[in-house]
Amino acid sequence: MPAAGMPVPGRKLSVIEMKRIRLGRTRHGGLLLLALLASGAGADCATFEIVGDGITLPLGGQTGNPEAGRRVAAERQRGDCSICHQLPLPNDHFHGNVGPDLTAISTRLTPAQIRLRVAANRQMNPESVMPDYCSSRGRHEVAGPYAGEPILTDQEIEDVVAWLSSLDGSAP
Amino acid sequence: MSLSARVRIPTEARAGEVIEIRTLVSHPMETGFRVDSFGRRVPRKILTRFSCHYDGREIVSMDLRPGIAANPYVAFRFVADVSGAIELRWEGDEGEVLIERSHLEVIRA
Amino acid sequence: MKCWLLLLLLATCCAGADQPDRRSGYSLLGPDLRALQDDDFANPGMLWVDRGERLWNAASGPNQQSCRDCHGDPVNLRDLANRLPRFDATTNRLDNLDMLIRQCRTQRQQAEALTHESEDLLALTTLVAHQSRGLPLEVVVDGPASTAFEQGRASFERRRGQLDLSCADCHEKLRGARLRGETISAGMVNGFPLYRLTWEGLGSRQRMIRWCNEAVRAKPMDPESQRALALELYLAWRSRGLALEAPAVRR
Amino acid sequence: MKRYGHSGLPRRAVIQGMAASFTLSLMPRASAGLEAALQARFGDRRPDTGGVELEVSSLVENGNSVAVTVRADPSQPSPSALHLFMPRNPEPWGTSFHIQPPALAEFSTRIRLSGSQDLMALAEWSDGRLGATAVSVMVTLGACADDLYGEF
Repeated sequence: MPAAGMPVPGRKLSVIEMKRIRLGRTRHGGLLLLALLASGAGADCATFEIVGDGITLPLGGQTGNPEAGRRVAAERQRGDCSICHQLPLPNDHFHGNVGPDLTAISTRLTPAQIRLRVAANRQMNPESVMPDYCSSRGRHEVAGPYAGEPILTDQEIEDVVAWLSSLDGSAP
Repeated sequence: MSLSARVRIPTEARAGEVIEIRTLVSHPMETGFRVDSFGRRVPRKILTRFSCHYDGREIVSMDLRPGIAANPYVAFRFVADVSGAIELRWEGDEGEVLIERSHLEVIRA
Repeated sequence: MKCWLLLLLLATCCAGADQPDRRSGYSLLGPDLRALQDDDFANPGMLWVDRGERLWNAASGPNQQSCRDCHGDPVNLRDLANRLPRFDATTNRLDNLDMLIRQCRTQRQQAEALTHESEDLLALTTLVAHQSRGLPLEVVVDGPASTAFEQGRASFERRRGQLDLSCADCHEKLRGARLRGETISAGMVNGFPLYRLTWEGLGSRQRMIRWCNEAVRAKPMDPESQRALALELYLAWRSRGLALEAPAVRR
Repeated sequence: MKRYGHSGLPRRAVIQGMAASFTLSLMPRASAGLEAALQARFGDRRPDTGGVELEVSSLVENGNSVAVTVRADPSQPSPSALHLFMPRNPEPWGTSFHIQPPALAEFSTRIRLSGSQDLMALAEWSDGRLGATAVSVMVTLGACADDLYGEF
């Protein structure tokens, strides 16, 4: 069940409608979105376009570095992905099982699909517990240091996408 | 929380009976390894020594280190051989001392 | 090792399976921590009960009054903590145990106020809550309390913080799943005030709410605001029927 | 007269130390920190296997408080001290428990573990002899976590 009365970005939009929406970093760029969703203002990562169920182009034109992505995924104050997902991060003994096992994610999803799920998962599935890592929109009561900031930067998301796209189940 | 102890000491025993003493004392046992939210190291503050005197003899002493959990729990056993005073003593690295006294009456058959 | 984990998981799944929605956090503990909670000597929360008893008998304020002077034995307050928070129609606001004790302290004893989450206040709340151990949680949520109750429910379901998660996201949708090695609880509050190993100390329901808010990177709630108390009321209602365990032990 | 439980500690998996021909060098995950801690307390003396038991849960839920019992083999003469080491903790020396008759060579306490590791208990006799045992412990949540968000 979704939380009642909770404004979630993209909640009322079908995937087809979402395809046409561009999320913008600037308030101007985000006007359409703001008008449609009546969500609060906030910083965002780079403009991106959802095509099908993926984001084809790298965020902000950044090139992802898989090794850096592995670090971002492991770091507790950044991605902290293993809190919810099984991942080839052998230094962490216990991995969560809240989200799907990602140890061979590249055999199931393309980089574009992975990018959408990391950057803006709730655009696809508003009820998911996995938050949008590239957006600070529609957030409530964010603690001071994090206010207006997306969870990860464009570069960090591209790094994580690059790393996840390399996982085919062969890593320890 | 201020230093205070819970102790469980029998007050009577038969001669030769094995007696257990259980103790729990309120103390943070701050390790000196932790870092606060400003990135500053929290200074070490621990209890360093626990001891038990029975009828004037120190029968047990224990070096407490940062690896002992907060609010230290210690239990041990001894053979009741004579009636006498029992004194439990905790000493901290800031010079604080906590003493709990009791008396054990040994009944000879 | 894998076998042990599996056994632990099985044990936690089977415990209280008759009531999957309202299961005390006790059911998620392993044998060592269950034994620690059950052991009235070694349970570290009992240190606060001891301290509470000393404070209960201590005279303070201009009239040198103690809690005992008015209430007698602490056990006379049995059947109180399990019914809190409650709506006070005369003041038109919710009170929880902390606030009742604080009010007693400043208004009746006219003594120095006890600060929120201070060791002295925790000692007294733990002592009083301990008297109700074994009694079912039972809060009134209808009548004049209904507005606050609905406010609490909305607060429980509202996503918040940078991580954009609601209480319900974790403690309803995901209860039983694992965050790293930790099984997500059903969010029951029948153990409070409780000794949490992560804190190496005692905490109230409001401390737990604050901790969860920090974890999702949300602003803290003022623990005495009606909003925070409304959430506490809703949490207590979710936990209705569960036996009070204070001081419980949790990870 | 009131009698109390043997140790008050719960029933739990008791793992005895490793079998014969125990040496430090064979200890898995023996660390430089442990070597230094042992050197500081015992100099060049090295333990034989056995003579001491270590009782601890093999799977620990939270490293902030872990019940342990250390006891000497009751069939041998009583040692003068029992020691406990946590090799992977920031400070490997956990505690030393000194015994005079009529105290028994046995104590229970609760310790911190910063992560999964092999705990080591030693008995020390007044003639200088040492006996040791090691027990492997898996820790779900380690002690000493600095970052709040890692503490779920």
